Amino acid sequence: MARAECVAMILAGGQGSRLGVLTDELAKPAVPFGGKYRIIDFTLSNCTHSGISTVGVLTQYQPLDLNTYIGSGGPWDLDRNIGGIYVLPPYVKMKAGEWYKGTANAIYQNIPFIEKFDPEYVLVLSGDHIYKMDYTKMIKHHKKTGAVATIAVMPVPWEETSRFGIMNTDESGRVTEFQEKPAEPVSNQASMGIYVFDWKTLKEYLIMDEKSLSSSNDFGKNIIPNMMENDEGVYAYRFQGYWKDVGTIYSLWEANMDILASPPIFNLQDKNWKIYSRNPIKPPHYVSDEAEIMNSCITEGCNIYGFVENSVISDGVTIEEGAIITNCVIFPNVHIGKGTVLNKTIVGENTIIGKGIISGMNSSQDNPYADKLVTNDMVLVGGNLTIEDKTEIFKNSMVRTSTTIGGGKI
Amino acid sequence: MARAECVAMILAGGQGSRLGVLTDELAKPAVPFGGKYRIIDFTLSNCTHSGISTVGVLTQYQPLDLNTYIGSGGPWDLDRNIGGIYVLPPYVKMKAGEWYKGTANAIYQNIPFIEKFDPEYVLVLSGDHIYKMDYTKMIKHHKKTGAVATIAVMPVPWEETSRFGIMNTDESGRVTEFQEKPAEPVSNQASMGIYVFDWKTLKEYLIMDEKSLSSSNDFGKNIIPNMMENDEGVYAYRFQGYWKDVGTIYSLWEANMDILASPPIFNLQDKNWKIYSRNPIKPPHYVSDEAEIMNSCITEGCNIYGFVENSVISDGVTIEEGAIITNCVIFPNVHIGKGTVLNKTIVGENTIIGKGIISGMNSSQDNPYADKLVTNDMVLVGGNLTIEDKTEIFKNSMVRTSTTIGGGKI
Amino acid sequence: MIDTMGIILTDDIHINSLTDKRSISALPFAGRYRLIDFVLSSMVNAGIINVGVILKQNYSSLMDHLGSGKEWDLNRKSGGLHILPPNIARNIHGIGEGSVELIASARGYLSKSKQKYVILSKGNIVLNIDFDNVMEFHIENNADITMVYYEEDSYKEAITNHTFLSVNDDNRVTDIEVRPRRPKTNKVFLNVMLIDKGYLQYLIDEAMARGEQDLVKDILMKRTSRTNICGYKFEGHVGDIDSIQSYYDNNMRMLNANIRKEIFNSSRPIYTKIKDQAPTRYSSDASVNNCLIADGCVIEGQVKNSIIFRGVHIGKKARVSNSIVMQDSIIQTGCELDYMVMDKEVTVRENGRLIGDIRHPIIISKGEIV
Amino acid sequence: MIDTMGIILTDDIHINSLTDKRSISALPFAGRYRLIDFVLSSMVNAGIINVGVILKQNYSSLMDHLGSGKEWDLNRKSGGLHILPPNIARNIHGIGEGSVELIASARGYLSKSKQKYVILSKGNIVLNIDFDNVMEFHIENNADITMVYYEEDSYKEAITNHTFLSVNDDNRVTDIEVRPRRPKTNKVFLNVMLIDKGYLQYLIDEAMARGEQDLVKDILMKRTSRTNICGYKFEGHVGDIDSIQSYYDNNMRMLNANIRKEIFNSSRPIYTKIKDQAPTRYSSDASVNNCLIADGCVIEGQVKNSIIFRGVHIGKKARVSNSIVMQDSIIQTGCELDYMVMDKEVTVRENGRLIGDIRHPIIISKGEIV
Repeated sequence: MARAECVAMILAGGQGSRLGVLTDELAKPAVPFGGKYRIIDFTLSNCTHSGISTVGVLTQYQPLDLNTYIGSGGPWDLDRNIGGIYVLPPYVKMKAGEWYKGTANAIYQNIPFIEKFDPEYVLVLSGDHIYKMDYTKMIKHHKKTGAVATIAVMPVPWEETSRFGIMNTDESGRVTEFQEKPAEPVSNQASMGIYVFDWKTLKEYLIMDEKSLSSSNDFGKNIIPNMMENDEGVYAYRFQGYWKDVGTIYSLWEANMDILASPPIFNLQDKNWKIYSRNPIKPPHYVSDEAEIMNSCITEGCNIYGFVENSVISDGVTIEEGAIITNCVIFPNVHIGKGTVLNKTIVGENTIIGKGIISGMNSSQDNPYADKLVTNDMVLVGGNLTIEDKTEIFKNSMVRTSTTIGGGKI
Repeated sequence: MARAECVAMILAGGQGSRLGVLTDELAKPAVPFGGKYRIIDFTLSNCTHSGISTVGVLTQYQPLDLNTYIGSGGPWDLDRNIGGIYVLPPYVKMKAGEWYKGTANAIYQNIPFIEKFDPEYVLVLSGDHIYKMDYTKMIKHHKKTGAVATIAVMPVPWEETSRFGIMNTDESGRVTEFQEKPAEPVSNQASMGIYVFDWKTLKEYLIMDEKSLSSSNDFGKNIIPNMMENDEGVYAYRFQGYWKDVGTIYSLWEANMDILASPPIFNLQDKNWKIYSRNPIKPPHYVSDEAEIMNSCITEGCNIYGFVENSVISDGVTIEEGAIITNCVIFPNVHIGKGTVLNKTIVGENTIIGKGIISGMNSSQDNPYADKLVTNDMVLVGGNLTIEDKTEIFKNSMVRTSTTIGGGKI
Repeated sequence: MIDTMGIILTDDIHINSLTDKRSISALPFAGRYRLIDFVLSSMVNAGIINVGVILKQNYSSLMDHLGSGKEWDLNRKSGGLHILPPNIARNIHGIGEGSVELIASARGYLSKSKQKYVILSKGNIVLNIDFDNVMEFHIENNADITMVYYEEDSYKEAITNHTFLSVNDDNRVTDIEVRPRRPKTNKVFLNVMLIDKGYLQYLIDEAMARGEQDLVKDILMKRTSRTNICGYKFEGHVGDIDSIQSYYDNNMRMLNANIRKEIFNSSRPIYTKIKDQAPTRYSSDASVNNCLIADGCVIEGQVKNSIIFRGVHIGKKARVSNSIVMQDSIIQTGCELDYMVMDKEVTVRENGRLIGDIRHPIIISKGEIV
Repeated sequence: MIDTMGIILTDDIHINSLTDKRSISALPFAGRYRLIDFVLSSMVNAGIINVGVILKQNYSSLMDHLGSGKEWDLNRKSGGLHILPPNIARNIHGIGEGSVELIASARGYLSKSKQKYVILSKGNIVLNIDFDNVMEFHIENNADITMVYYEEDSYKEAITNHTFLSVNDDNRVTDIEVRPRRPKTNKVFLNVMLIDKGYLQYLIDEAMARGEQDLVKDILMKRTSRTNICGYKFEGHVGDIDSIQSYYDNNMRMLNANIRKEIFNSSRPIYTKIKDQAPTRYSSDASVNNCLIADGCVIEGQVKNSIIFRGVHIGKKARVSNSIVMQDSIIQTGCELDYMVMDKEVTVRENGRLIGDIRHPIIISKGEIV
């Protein structure tokens, strides 16, 4: 096996339980995004554009769809003879198997994989961020500073600092202080969960960390603080541009809306940084005589007969006559019946929405489908459901099961 | 995802502990065979030649090498847009993960994978058999008899029947009796561990079996007997040709020797049924002026300066002047020093054998490396070891660690 | 149909500047396809894994489109997609004239292939045919050759370029007329046929030895009595493209939901080269009616009854109607297009106005800046 | 070197029947390679992911060999391997004569490519060069063009086809001689050069405008004083193949362990098309000395000082010495070969005897049955 200067390890194992019904049977990185993508496409495309062709995807939660989606890696140019993409599940060693305990443990368990490629650097990435980033620049920065670990950071609003790992740096960019989700932040430079490590040193720390029984085997909580304690060179790399952790239903919706702004806050049509994906095999979309589409994204295989505004419509969606879709994110192969009105609603894959349904328009005190994961007056309808004609779905609902009796309210 | 008429599921999960040091860090299907193959190449090539292009490989023990070996499936023409090859580890569902408990449970856990392709038939295969078989003929037979399950069988010597699942059939080929490893066999028709099932029916039995707490979730012990009990159509398909379960060190050696016989008992050079593998990127082998090679197989990247008889030499092996290699199986990238004599010895990958070593020539009552897994006067030397000059290795040894002091005996 | 191979003969029909630098089989169609995609996908969907494309001139756009065959799942170790480079240089139309020489030039490939049957087709027909049915018909009728035809009454009126079959009640082809003034039947040969490979090789060798040129006229026509040539009636949609008018009309037919549903049948998808375009963006000012729109476009103006290919930009206040706009063309602010065919990478500058006629759509050549 | 693209010009040198149906770059070499593999692998090993191969005649064997570029890991979404079909039909030698027109025919490809530098090379040199070193040299010397050369004293004696460079202490090329009677130096141009892409495009456009033909004579020679052309000395093994004798000798050189070790350097492997051959079988009667033997052979006779390609069968009591036997040839029982070059798929029937001379190895053409 030939050498790779840098191996990328993508942490794609998390369940992403804050995405509710969307991740019941799906790993978070495989959740659809932006009309024809899955969340992991962004990280994979970044790897492709950065010339990183040896990629491990660490996964243990419902990897089936992710596994078949990634396949041989062809869509991302990662079906390589040397290197390429590998889905890395936990496995059984001599006698026993163990599941990944934390982010650091997941890498620890795959030391033999990384060693096969004998890399200088290891790039640790997350499979659930939406951004475009040239990792070569970050690696160059890592080399220049002579760092042992480099952490990508970006400024976040001060009021959100408590959700992030916050860093203070000296003039040279060296990290002098690292606070995990601080109550009293020293800066607003937040870690993006993107790390470059010298592989040799990281390996030592991983082995050390594994021996500590009290460790939660996490990069942010254990590995980085340990490195800081030992005075290793930990540097920050300032990233400029769009970056979003789509960990909640609202942030997933927000990120989708960001591609619609004019000019887009996040531009998918950049020809120099295409986002690769497994393209659906479908004809161009059809827009009928009666249709009206404004400020929206539509893709292949759609048939639009209704009114669409400010929405992201994925492949294979049909929107019947008289339907009014506003501020929505519709996942692939959804069918929306005549006269149905959806607002601020995310609809999961393959769901059939009947006629005359109203969703996300009205509130109710007495909403049995209210769910604390769904905020900001949104509605989330799961995948593979059938919603009967004339149902009303109130704001802040999560619909997990089909409604089979027409005219009901949920 | 498009439909596949037949999905093949290859059971590659077993540790193969009877192969000793060869499988300490390697899944059995990834063990080298026949000079430039891995054991799983035979099953995969059978799939390719049978036009089966949707293949799941069920694995949980040390899958890393197997995973990187299979890669995108290109060498076996299995890097397909529709279908293709997937390595399927156990995974975490809603909250908990569980390891594969038995062969049937491994398929049970992957019901969602199989359902994606909506197949008529499922072909259950084993990843550790050496044979060439056209599965289309077996599937045709399955259709013709209208069977629910078809089991490939072949006659074995009566004295070996107790190692196999033995079947009695009526005139139509329907299985009337099934004995798992019987003391008093009713026939010598043994199951080869190759099954064709109607997917719908198999799914029902898998779900049923999973509910039974006493079941060991095994095809031979549970699923087939349950089907027989319910009077489902279970038929035998008689296979003619070479087939070998390389489960022990001696049978692995025997199977290697079978390709050397003249004419070969098992022919690798059949142009109509090529065995595909991930080819090493190495130049042709070089045979020096002093070399002598008789009745052996040599492949790319070898440099032969010594005497080789009746042996299978894998890629990248160097055999120095004056070395005498007889009846051996040498795995890739082994270096054998001057004047070394090896007989009936299997040498694992990357091992460096020094000068003047004698192996497999003499017996000793007092052999500290004697191992009950190594029989028939053989020797097994593990991979990645260094054997010091002038060591003597007695018959029936398994060498698991490097010898660092010269002249010792093991 | 692992036992069947495909051979696609790329035609030499010339349609204005559209085929100046590409074979007609490489003509862009329906927003994201090339004409060859239809018959090639039909072959692949029938399980054929060995297809030879015999090229003549202008092959580089077709080579670029087909690449390694990956998109059609034809990047195979054995079989797969074979691009057979040109050996001869005369004009060849359909699978008739000159086809003998063309097929003969692929003799080596034919004999190396292991399949028993050959489906021979031209590359410029829009259809989605289930070749399994053709094979079943072929075997049931114990045919030596099966010629696929469709019924089309309107051709009777016009002078046509087509070949017509007379087929009796036993499905037997009793007569073949090539470009008749007044065809006896309404059965138009699709230029698709199924034949035993060995028999095809024999017929081609015989014809070459006698200096015969035309598969249909010189070989089939003479053999209708001696040989069991059967006619298989294809009932699906057929778009036979051999003129600017048929190119335009057939594109526009794709606006019909029923035809689209049949051609883009999801159980037998039409594959094409992947371009990794983002979804199309509609601005707040967009107004689109009765259009087929591919990915990667930005629509800021008004578009009506049109086919818009990948990566097209329609500027603000532009009005595009009854037009075909190919890949990466830019229609700037305030332009007006009606009954136009814009080839790839055309730019129409601000307030440009180009109007064709329904009976005479106007073509703007690739890369032009208007 | 993701910023560098490769262009390989396939030569037109004619070596007897060996190049009747293949470009010299497609000549089988060292048991399992084609000549183009060496420079192509060197490019790939330096991290170049965009290579254009400019073909002329006889391109089908090269197209077949290169396929989609998969074996060289060049089946890429952007970049990858580009086979540029022939546009002109004159004889072109090295990267000299006619090369301007040849490169100009790839103008579109050049300008579409995003790389900053171009490595231009011919396809018929056996070597394993680390292009990273050439790039480092190019940048250190602030060169406009870097020409790669090797030193070879024996050429001084013979009349040669080569181009010689005079290089001063600052690595600057001060003079270029094309096919001199008596070369001033022992520095032979390898027909490999590194140049800024934009500058190459400029030079080619200029030369085309003036009707100049030859990259070396018309462009470089005239510019040695004005332009910073540097010479990079390559110290590794070079096998420059332009005659039957150099073809034979260079094959035989591969029997030398040191040369093999350098050329088949495991950290910069030479890739080639995979054939999935089984290991070679030696029977009990085999006797092999000082040979390079590829996979898939069956050796039952005696073989000495020879290069045996994939899938060759050497029958019982056959004696093969000092010969090159290409893929799938069959040397039957009792044959004797000495100083022979057997092209692919040759059969020598029982007890056949073919003897060439060390100064004149005899070629048997592809597919012949002797």
